[in-house]
Amino acid sequence: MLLRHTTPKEIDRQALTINPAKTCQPIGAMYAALGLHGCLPHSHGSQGCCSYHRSALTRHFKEPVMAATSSFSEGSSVFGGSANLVQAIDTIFTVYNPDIIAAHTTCLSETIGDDMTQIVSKAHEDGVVPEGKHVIYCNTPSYVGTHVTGYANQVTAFVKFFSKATPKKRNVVNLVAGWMEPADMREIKRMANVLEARTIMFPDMSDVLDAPLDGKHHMYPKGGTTIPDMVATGDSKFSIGLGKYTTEDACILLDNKCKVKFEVVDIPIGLKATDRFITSLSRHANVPVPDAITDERGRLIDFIADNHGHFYGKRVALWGDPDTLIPLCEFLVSMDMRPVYIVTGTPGKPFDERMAAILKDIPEVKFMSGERADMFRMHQWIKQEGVDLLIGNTYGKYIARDENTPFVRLGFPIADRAGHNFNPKTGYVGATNLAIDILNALLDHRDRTCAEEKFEFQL
Amino acid sequence: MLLRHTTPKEIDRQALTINPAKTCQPIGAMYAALGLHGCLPHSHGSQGCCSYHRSALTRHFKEPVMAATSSFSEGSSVFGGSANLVQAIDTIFTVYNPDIIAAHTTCLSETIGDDMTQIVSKAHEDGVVPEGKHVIYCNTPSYVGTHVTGYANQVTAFVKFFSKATPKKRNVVNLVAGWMEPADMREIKRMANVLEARTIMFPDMSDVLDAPLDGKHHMYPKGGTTIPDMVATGDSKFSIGLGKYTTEDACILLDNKCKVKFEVVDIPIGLKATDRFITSLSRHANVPVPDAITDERGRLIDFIADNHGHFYGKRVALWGDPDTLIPLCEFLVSMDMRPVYIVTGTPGKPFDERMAAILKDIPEVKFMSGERADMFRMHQWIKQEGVDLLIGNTYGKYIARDENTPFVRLGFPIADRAGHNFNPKTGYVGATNLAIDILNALLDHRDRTCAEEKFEFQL
Amino acid sequence: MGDKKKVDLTTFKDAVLDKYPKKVGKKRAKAIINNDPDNMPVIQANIRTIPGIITQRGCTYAGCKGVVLGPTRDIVNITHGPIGCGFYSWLTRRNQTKTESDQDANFIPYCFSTDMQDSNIVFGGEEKLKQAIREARELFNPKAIAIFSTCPVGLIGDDVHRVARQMKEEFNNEVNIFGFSCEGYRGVSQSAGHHIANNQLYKNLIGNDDNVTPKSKFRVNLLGEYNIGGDAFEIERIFEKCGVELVSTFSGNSTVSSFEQAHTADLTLVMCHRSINYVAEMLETSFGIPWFKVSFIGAQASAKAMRKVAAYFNDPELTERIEKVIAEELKIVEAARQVALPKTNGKTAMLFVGGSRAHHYQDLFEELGVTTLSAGYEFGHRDDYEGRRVIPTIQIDADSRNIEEITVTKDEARFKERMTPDVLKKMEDALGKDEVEYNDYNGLMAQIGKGALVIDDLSHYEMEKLIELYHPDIFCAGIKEKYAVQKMGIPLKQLHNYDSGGPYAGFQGAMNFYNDIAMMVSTSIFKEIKAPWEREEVVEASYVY
Amino acid sequence: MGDKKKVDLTTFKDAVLDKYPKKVGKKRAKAIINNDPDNMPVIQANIRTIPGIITQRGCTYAGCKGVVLGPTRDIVNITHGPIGCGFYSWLTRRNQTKTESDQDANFIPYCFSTDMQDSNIVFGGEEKLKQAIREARELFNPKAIAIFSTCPVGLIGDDVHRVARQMKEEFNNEVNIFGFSCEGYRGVSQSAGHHIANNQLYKNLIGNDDNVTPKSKFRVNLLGEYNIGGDAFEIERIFEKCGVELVSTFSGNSTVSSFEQAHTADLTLVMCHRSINYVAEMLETSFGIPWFKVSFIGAQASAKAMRKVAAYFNDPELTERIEKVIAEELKIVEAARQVALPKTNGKTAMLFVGGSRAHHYQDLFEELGVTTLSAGYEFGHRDDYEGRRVIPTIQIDADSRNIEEITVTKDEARFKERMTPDVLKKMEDALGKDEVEYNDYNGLMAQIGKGALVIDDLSHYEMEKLIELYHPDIFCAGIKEKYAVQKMGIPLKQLHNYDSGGPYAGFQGAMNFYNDIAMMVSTSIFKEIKAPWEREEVVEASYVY
Repeated sequence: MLLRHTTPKEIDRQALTINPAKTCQPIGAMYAALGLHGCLPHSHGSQGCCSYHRSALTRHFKEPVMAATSSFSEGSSVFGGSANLVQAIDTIFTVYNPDIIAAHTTCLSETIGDDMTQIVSKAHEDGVVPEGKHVIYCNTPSYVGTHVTGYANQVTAFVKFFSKATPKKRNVVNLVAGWMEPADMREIKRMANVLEARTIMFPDMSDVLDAPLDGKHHMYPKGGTTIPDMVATGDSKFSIGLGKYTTEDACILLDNKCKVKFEVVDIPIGLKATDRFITSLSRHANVPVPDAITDERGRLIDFIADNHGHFYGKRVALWGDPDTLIPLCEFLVSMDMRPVYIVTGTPGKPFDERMAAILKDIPEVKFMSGERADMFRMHQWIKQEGVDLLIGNTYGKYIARDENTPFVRLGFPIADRAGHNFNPKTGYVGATNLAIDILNALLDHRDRTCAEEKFEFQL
Repeated sequence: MLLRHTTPKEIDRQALTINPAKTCQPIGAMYAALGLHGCLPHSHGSQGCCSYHRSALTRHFKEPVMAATSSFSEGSSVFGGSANLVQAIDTIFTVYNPDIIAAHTTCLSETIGDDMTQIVSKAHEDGVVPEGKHVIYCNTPSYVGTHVTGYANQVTAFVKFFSKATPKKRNVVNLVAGWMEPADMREIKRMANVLEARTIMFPDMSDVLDAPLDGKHHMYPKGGTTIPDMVATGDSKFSIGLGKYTTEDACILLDNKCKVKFEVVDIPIGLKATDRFITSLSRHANVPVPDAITDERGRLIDFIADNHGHFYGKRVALWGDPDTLIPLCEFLVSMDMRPVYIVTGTPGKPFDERMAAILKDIPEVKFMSGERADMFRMHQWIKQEGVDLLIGNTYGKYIARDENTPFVRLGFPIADRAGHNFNPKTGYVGATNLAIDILNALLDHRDRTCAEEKFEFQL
Repeated sequence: MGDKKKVDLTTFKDAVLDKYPKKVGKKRAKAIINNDPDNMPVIQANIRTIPGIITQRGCTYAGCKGVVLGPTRDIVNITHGPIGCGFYSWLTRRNQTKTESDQDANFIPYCFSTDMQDSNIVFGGEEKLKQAIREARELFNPKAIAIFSTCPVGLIGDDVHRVARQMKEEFNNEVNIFGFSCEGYRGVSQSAGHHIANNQLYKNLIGNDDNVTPKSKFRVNLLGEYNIGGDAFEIERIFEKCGVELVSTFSGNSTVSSFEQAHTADLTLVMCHRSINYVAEMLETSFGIPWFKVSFIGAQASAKAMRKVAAYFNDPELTERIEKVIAEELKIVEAARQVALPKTNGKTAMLFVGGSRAHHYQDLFEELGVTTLSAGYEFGHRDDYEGRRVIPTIQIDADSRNIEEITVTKDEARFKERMTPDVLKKMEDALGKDEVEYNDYNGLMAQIGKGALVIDDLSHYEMEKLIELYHPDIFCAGIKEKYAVQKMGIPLKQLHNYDSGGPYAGFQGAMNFYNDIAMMVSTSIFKEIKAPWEREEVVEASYVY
Repeated sequence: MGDKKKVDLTTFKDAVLDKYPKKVGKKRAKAIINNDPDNMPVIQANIRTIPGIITQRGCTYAGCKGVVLGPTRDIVNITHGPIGCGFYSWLTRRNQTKTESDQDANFIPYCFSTDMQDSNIVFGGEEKLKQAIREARELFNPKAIAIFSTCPVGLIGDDVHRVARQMKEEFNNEVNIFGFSCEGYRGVSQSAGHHIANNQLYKNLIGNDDNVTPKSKFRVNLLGEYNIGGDAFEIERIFEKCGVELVSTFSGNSTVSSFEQAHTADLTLVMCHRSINYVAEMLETSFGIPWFKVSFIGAQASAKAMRKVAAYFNDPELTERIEKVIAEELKIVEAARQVALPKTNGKTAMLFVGGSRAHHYQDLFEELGVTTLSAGYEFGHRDDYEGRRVIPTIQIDADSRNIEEITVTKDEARFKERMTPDVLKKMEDALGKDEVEYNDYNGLMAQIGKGALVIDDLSHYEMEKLIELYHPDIFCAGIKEKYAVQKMGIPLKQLHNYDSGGPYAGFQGAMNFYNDIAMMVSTSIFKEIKAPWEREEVVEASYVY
């Protein structure tokens, strides 16, 4: 047993988190910042934060993740990090020449109380921000919320620093992308294209974190929302936020700042969430839904119907982020699977409420969010009564092997497989991909563990 | 052991085929016929043929496969099947109202010597072929060649019965599709679209054998090459045949009949075969290759480079059809894998020659084609020295379990998994899918079989 | 729930026949019957399928090699012909088998073929077949080798029986070798193949081994059970638990040796009447082993089958044990049934498959409160519909006449009268006269409700019409029908191969079936077929303009 | 092959420094050196990274918790802080470990954190930490619990050492509990964390257990080996084969108990000088255990390391056994080397990683005929470059001054003089004076060729320039650099975690490395970067117009 110390006996933990289903704010800010074209994320704190975030993102994407750090020393921690940040801005623009530096704070700079507005003003005063270049920033204290919060804060900063309302509204819908894979964003843009909807997506990590190998390292790959597009979001007719936890704040600010009305829907994972997204986009972009999309939907339904017997009633344990877990559980239910154990380290009521609604017909369900809603607890539940499938990030592989349970990797980080940034999990096509992955995991397990006389040519 | 009687000791077999890597002509004809819009395939033979082919195709695609049969009785076998076919044509047009009936022969009707031309003439004379409707046919004796041959013969029949040269050539390239999945055809059309090349694909099973579930059964799904398009192939400027075994005959006939010059390339599986296809299409459609395609190529290269250590040197055994195996082995070699054992039941020199060239740097390679180049033999080779990966149809699962060897399903039939008609294996995107599948198979195996202390978070 | 649909099925025939060419319609009219068990109509069955009609049926080879011989594990089954027939019958029928040890022969995962080429068609294939047999022996060293003829074999004059004899001789009779003239064009469906298979089983295997050590006083054969999805395993479990020895099963999970000893049993139970009744009759004629029709499909049917065994052997200890087993099993089964019932009760089904299953599964559906609106066989004969009493009235047409009939006589040395009037009387006393069905089978029509549609050799067109007009909650047929039906939003249960479910026989099997049907009729995804933008009542989303 | 590239590296410095802001350039100039082993230059090392420069470096916490304590399996390592630090150091370093039985403690797959929230920052986190320790004990019942401080801990004044003492008391000293002041902002890199870790190992674990039953006369400690990819397993294998007892490894595949007994060994071998030389020195000062720098990276280096052990113990039997093992192993290794050599010989490499690996791996590359063009450390000090002789001349700056220095004195009761002049003399006679390196380390610059570029704390910009100007055949660094380098078509071998390869230590490891480097420099896909339509020489396809 790899996790040999995990027993079914739960205790009433008050302080210790074990095997978290979350990480800290700054990495979310760093990831989101990569979705702006020409942007270099900057971690205002000690070197370790930046190194850890870059490493974690790199392991997941198997792509270069460029970011700089204020390299705090003990002195900066005592006297404040202003000098470090100003020098960093100077160095970065001189050496790496981004269009934007997107700085975020850390628990260190937050604890010592660095005032980002003031420091960035000073940088401007000191003349280290070249003409036409931008330094944006957001506060991402690691001890508040999680990586999801950091992502939301960064995306909100995009709006704060760039979105601008001119007198003329354009028939464009903003798509505010929650935390998903580049392939997911690409797929959502593809669907919007098929609908002939005019949209601006932000952030947009496609063509950034799934870049071709062409013999050069592009510090600023060709993807990412451009500054003009980001500015123009203020003139859009409507915003659709994809994922409440990650995009609602940005949508609200855009409404307050530029009077762009909005609707927040789930990340379009699975049949119904995609239905809602397409319906919303169709309505607000004022375009009909073409047959090509209806056909993709029909192919998803066909796939589920064809393989329904393999899905039905299977008990699933999941961990990850609320914006992913909510539509994902809904999707599993629509396939007649039974999500029974769900944890997310990210706190917040909407998760609990949505889960209660989606899983109302599964009386044995256990779900939990926030502090100590961790993978150790979920594993304890599994020890109490097993499941047929695990869905979550790579950390689940230890449970999968110990419990001999099929495992579909989804979420962040995935450090032991590749391809998750190629094949989308959003939209009808993505839902089909997901259903295929689930089916393969279940059937591979069946083929591996069944008695020889039960080994089958057709399944 | 499931295949407990298979030992490493080969004998010099002269007559017995064991666990074939092929099946018979008519099923290929039936499959190809489904790629014409509004076409009902018809099996001229005893009921069993039609039933077997429909079942095999259905298991693979998990889709309705409609086809009719001449339902030979002992009497027809003695007196000839003319009456049966004429009656069948009458019944089919009356009840099922296709635009085309595509009849193919069987070993039975071939052995008794039914003359298809004469019988179909008689049907016309008898007035059972309604105005504007078509009966086409091809000869597919089961004792000559294999399912691959039947496919080629059917596709050639399309040209024979429909293609027509008018005085005006159009700047269109015919894409003659070899035996591949609907998703593969869809992907090739998508690439052609991105290139802005004007093309006609035939046959085309996309939107036929991957149809949405929409509450109705469409006898004739919306996909398939239309009759006007098929007629227009005679006016195209050029034909690109995808797969020598399956499309060369059709290309030659189109050249002879309508003076459409051609080039036969491999089915675009893998990097280099796709390079050749794109180059050919770009040249003959007279369109430049856009960055979007170059980027897809670069993403494939990136994926292989990122995961190269997992691929390098891995020994692979493969079975299937020559048009698939040739580019597939080339692709594996380009990833530094080692295809060591390859069998195809389909006879023909081009396979042997291409394999010898592609695998020239793998001295331990064994490959064989034609009679008794079967899976039993390949398994005997594996018993002599094991492999790291199996690639082929579902029949390989017995070897995979016995030898505890990772297994990627590819080819026909796949009866125990679903999704192969969703995700393409052609083009750069398809090659990436294939590489992902291979990687997952290898890493799943590693994760499952390694010692606990070697179980890794990152791979 | 529980709201049994009232469906008027009487208009179907008119609605459907119009579409056919006149002559075709006239023929089909005889195969489409509104049932009346009290005044049983005649149905047309086991006649040629009209060319072009899109039938469910397969061929004689499929019935012989695929169905009957397929489930045997220690015979090397060589298909003599082009590669296709062997290929398509390779592992495609879910015949499970379990050897006693890893060392025992199991050839089921192998496909053997002579892979005939054009030269073999032109010059004859006998030499190739002989060589193939030699190679099979060298590589696999089997007890028995069977040869199956495909269409061209008969036409070109290859004599597989002669080859079998010659090769047996060449091997000094160390290997039992026999052939089947099961060319695909014979007969009108798989049914001919069953018959051909039965004859050769009788001629070449049954009775070969008298050297038997009984394990129980109560020794039975089970005929017409092919171990799809593990059915035979469950039935074996029940027999074992009841202390009854299963001498042979034809042919699920079977061996050469079990066939060879079948004649030493004291009772034959017949599951699939259509495919195997010939063997049951021959066993009685030759050896005096009486046979009863039974079914292990359905918990009550299983109980009934075991009670028949008890009544026949008429041994108080056995009877007590069987009753105890039944009570024990039914208790668990009933609990499972109650779980499924709320989902299934009041639903409707249609069953079109095989030669017996379309009948047997009505029992299971009844246990679930599901009404069978319509049913029919793919390759049944009139007796399977109307009962064996009509056999004398069945006209033998040209297609059937070509199927070998063998003459069986009493085996004077080994014949033993078992079904004395006394035995029969006691059985009738115990079970009621109607239930005994000694040497009899009452057929599908006796069970299916009045007014239900009975259709033989259903065509694709008729199937679509049935669904369109009556939209049953579940449709049962085979793989060829499955996805067309499901495209219409109706779940289809394969009753040839159970999709990948099963076993469905016996008590455990009944529970599996309850679960699976409850699952199928409550499939959520079929409720989502229409996209929001295709529905009339699109619910307005609330958003902040 | 074999065509060694001639590369002129002298222009690099000028090419690269221009780009920086003037002050930055001036600083970097001191860290970029054209090596001259004969006239060794001074390199700037272990000083603050310039903000904004994109460094490879991490933080003190990473060095302490991640590197040194991470590989220990039976200590519950609790990160006191917000969740991130614990999360990122969870299973990310490929520290393999193998317990003797399934019942033994192994906490490596677990991540423990106090998961500090804003209220803990405002009101202090000590109580939460205490409760977390209680919960850890209840759930895991470990022998030892370690507490690691993250950035805010020091700032808000949580005293992890006091908490450790209090909790130890609360548990009646049944659990060994100790803390580390390894806040991320301390020092200039991971290096500070190693030092902090070393001090606490010494204070809290080393010397705790005198109750030892020796398994061999020859008892050694191995320091600075972290069992990445199983390196320690291979070294353990070699020691075992040679009959030498490995008392402790710091800290690959280690246990609390092995740390506690380290002081009973007679010899300390130091692999990673940078991360652990403090412990080696303390062991000598307190207990009289001499230490030598060794390396098990490279077959020859491994042989040399074992010969050092032989020379030190000076036992003829041991020496003979070690020589036999070396001969045996080298024979196999040489065969593997000859397989790889045709692919690798004449290639060039660059190594930028860690505090020792960028040096050690030059040996392996030499064995492959690969020239190291440029190398440097991520967190080395001047002594790692120039040799320990420069230690007295290193200026202690403010960043280093803040790292705890502990004073170690002779343990009068347990000190035992081992390195007598006689022992040293015999070693020098056996090995040659230069090879002994007693209490010494000659550093990277002594080995890397004349003119090679030595760069400390390489920046991303410098890395790209290096590749652009000199396109090495292989680049060695870490995960953050890997994919940027590979986008440029140059394979990158991670020397922190070996990608997913390894072990690379010892003899087996050398063979693994040969294979992997041969593989990487012959990666076919890098030859396909340009699409046909992007190449100048597009070969015309022949087709039939």
